[in-house]
Amino acid sequence: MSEAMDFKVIGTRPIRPDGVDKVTGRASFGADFSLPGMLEGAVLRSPHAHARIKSIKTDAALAAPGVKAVVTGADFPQVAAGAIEGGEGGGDFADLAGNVIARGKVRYHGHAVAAVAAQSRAQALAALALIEVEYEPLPAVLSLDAALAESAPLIDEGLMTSGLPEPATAPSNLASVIEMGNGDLEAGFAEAALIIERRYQTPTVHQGYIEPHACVGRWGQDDQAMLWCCTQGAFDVRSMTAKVLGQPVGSLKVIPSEIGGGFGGKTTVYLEPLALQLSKKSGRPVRMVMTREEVFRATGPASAATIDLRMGFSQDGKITAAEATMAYEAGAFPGSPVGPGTMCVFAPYRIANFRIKGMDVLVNKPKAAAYRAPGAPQALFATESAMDEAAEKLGIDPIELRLRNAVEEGDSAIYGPKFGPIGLRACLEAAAAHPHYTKAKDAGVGRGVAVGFWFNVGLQSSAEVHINEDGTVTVIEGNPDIGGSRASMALMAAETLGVPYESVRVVVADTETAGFSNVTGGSRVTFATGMAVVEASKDIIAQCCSRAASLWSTDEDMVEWRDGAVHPRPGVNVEATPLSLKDLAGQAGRMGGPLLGKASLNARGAGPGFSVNLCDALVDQETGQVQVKAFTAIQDAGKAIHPSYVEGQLQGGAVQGIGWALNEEYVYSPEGVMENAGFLDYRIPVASDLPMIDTQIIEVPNPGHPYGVRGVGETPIVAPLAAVANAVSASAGVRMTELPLSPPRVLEALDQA
Amino acid sequence: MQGFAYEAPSSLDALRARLAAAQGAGELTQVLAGGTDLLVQMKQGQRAPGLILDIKRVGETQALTVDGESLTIGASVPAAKAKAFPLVAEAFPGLAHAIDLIGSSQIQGRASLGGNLCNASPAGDTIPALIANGFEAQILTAGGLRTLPVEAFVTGVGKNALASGEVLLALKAPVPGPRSGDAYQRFTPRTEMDIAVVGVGARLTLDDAGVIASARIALGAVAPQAFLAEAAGAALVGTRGEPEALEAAAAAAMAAAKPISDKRGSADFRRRICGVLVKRVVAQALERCTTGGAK
Amino acid sequence: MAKVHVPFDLRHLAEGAAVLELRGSCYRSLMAVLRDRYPALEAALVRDKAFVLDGEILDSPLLEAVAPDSEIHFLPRLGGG
Amino acid sequence: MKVHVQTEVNGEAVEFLCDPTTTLLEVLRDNLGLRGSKEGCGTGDCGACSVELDGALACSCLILAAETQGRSVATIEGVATPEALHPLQSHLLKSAGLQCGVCTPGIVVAAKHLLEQDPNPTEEAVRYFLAGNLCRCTGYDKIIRAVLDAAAEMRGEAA
Repeated sequence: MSEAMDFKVIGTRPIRPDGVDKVTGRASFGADFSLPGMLEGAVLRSPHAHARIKSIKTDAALAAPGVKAVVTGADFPQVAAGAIEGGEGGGDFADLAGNVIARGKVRYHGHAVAAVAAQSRAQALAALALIEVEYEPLPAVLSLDAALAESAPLIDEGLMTSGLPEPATAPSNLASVIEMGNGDLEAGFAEAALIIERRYQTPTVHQGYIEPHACVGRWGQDDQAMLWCCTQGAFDVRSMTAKVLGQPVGSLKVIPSEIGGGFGGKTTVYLEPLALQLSKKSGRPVRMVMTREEVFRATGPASAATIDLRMGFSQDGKITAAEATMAYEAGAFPGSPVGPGTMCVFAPYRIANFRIKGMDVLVNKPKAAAYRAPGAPQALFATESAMDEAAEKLGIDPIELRLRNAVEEGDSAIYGPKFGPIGLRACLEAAAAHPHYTKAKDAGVGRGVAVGFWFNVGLQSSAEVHINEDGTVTVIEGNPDIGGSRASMALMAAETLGVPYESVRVVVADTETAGFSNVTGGSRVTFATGMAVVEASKDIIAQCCSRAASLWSTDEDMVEWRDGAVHPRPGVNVEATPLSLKDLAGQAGRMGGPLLGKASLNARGAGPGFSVNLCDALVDQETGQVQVKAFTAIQDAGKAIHPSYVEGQLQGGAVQGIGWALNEEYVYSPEGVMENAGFLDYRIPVASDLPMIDTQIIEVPNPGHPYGVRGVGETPIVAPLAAVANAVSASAGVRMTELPLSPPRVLEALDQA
Repeated sequence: MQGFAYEAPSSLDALRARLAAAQGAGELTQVLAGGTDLLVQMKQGQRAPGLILDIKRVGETQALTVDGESLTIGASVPAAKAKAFPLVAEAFPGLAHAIDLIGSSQIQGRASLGGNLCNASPAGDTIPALIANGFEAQILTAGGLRTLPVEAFVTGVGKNALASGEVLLALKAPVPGPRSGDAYQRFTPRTEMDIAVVGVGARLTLDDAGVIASARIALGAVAPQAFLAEAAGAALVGTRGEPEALEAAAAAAMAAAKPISDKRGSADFRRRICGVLVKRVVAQALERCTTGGAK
Repeated sequence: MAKVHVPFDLRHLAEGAAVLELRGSCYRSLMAVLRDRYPALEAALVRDKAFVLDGEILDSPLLEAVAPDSEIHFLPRLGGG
Repeated sequence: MKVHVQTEVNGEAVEFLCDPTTTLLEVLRDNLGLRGSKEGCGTGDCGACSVELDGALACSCLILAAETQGRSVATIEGVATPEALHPLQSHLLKSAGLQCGVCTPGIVVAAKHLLEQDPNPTEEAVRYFLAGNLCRCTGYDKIIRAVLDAAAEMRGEAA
């Protein structure tokens, strides 16, 4: 594609197709669906962080008023190990099944042990209290150090570390090790005029979507099942649920509701298999909705991480060597995002000599789920904090220091492949010139800079474009609209077909109606599903050209598509007035049938996304309280299809990152019980905590997409952790290396300063 | 929520009668005003009453009046209404601010000062402000009425001085005279939607020479219940609020504080923040003595 | 001969080699050669890693042609939130 | 024992039978089919279930349905007219003040209440008033702008 492309509708800011439904309360979310005769389900959860289940007695519960079915782990098949593919990022079907409902052992406080379906939720809850579970409590492993200690209690007695040079000889809580490296590390450090060596730590945090998980399941006597649920990927719910229940994929229809936030946390299943199993047993539809407390105790979270970093710099600020040892908490089952973390940790920079080791570690906490750029925020919090400290010590402007090391097109990423066109330099230059950066700081305020990076993925997508008889357009796709993607799809279809945006409607369809598509995640929808929509629109154009050519008794190569109509090519001698989409749609029935365009693909050419964030923060020297005074997010979007929703991604990611940096964390009791499982004490940012979040969209087109799109959804959460920490460190006059930067922690640091 | 019966008597007599009957029948009765604490506690199974008595339809609990000398705030008057009442905003800006810190705008539409007080959370935002301002609790008893100073009304974590069959009816305080000002500040990690890690209320009155004649300092979230830190007040009387006086008041408050360590902050952190807030709150109240406060 | 970069943490399965020069005109023939020489490596790559051909991460490599001068990397599988 | 409640929702008389333990939110969603009010937490911490009860802003998850006897309830479903959206709704759309949209009904109800009290709030006033309406998608920026623009339009100024 060429940068000179002039767009008709792409880059404008129309109202999203689903907008009115969502501002009037008409939109139907996960908990808003019901079926005749529907039962209400509830889950019995483990009161222990780690225990053996000796026995479960359900008779009393089954006999309780209104109760129609009870299920335990014994009602589910044993699932064979096998990698889960497609956007979820790590994980194994057997572990997934074990997380959905415990068998033999509970691995975290809140782990599902049994589920009940009754005529009312009150009856279901009452019945839970009648289920007798005999536990043999085991010591809980709640930190990376405890998990990796000699003779640590084993969370999975059969777990052998993978990725070791020599096969592991004994089980441990270390699920896997990943290593990368290049060059001569010690020679690199020997060259260094300055070495920064520190340990950086980030806490367990939750995605914090406002809509709790919810679903309605209905199982038929013919073993055909239906699931209505809020998810980032109906097809993934279908494959995971089918696997957990041991059913053929084709017997399960998944209807995605509108989704009230996900951020990666709704790319797996929790309630869905339980609801269907309860429906199968009771012969009735079953609705299950989590409470907020259940969401905190049993879903998400994002991995806590400890990163030991060592970076060497020459006097003029070139990175001479870098080493990182990264341990991520996987939760109770293997599969933290430490893999992507190891690839991200030094990704923004040219480094000849480096060594990276990543460790996936089991602890007695909920199984980590994907959270926006999984693994990257923890990794770049470490690197960007060290870069900031180096800039300070070398007396080099922090943006200049990054420019001296920044990767650009043609450089090999530390994880191997060469970068195509990327926007890191453009973002850094924009930041240096930004009024936020050039204006003087207020008294006491610290200013922080940080770089963010995420790969962005492609994966599989399908789309259909239907041309209605009056020339209006219906786009059918399979990706739940989590942040305005219907608008981007409509814009790309309208641009390609040359029709008005308003004439395009976009339908997010169920698994029996739409072609297969992987999750709404990995920043892939506007890129990959958008590509499918463009391809399907081109399919329509080809059909239009061929029909017009026949109509004009000429060859297809004698005609061309221009401004939403078929024209004879310039100089082609045919008596013909151009035929618009409307003209051809009106006569479609008489020209071989309806105009229906299709595309299904596994998108190639995803373009990496870089960002730069600026943060001004003020520390109250007496209380340690931090106030974010100004924040600017600059990011390369490739091409912003709907700029307002791109800005929205930058702003939302920035604020989630600010929360991660300042106050969000799981607080655990010594027994492994989360003590702040609610929005009152798990402190996500509220409106009054924040300034406006300034944004600047950089557009370095991605050649891998017909309109130059890169994903934008994930990169925004990567840089804020270090941007905030660097600003706080500057304001406090002491280097902060452990998140969150809560008042007690900052005050403690001020004391030591 | 565990099952219960719901009744909403519409007069003082009906309320008194229903309470007596419930007491006789040994029904576990729970009075409901705004319900913003109560419903959460019932949902979480911390309270399981057999009878809910909604007092919002009893006129006396909705009173919001000034009779020359004193201000009366009915026990079920919602926070939003109380903080907007002109006299509260003008003569009790500290209390108004404390009320404004109760939960969200939505919570303030329902939550009452009476409920906040009866819930007796150590961190309840209005309680230190009520104590500092010398509010007394008017209590409906089987026989009639009795009154208690607010500092005596709260007796422990979630505990109050109401005997079985008694109900908090209203809160009453003298309208402050000239050269008087109050203030309340709390410390929380977030700006809103948070529970006080420490809360400090103050009411100061100056003599015509500008010397502090009386000072009431109340502390929240640093002991099982909010309390009047008499020594802290005493450290200010006779001074003009000079830095040394503020330091002395802060030191006295920190000495009186008996905080615990929990998920919201360690004991040491709380004690330290308590000292910081006392200085800030006294300075603010002092300023109001001269610039505003009582009309 | 295509250049196959062996992931750092799997080099022990290729006698420590960092780069292998392999003859093969497509993904399948390349992996077949690999399977003959280093079966454990081939298995690990197929199970755990994404295939990267000349800088492009390919989620579905099975039908890919490989040029004589192609550079091939294997990365941890990526997902996303 | 069920309670028989007669009340008014969005100007219409309604009656229902409910258990005393039932919350207004449950009645709105399950008995009356008004599912625009969402449950994000059930403890009054997120604001997604915001309604007005006799003109007072409240979380319907913390109101017993029985308390609404003889009162009047206003929900998100009553905000727009058949002809037009409320200016808050159109400005939220215009400025992309929603992403997933699940917090939006609560935001609209709360912001409408604010603008009826204070037609010309400062940015800070809007931020503090809406502090009880959690949004995890937008970072609040575009929501705050939408409220300020709607206020301007409602005052007859060019937004």
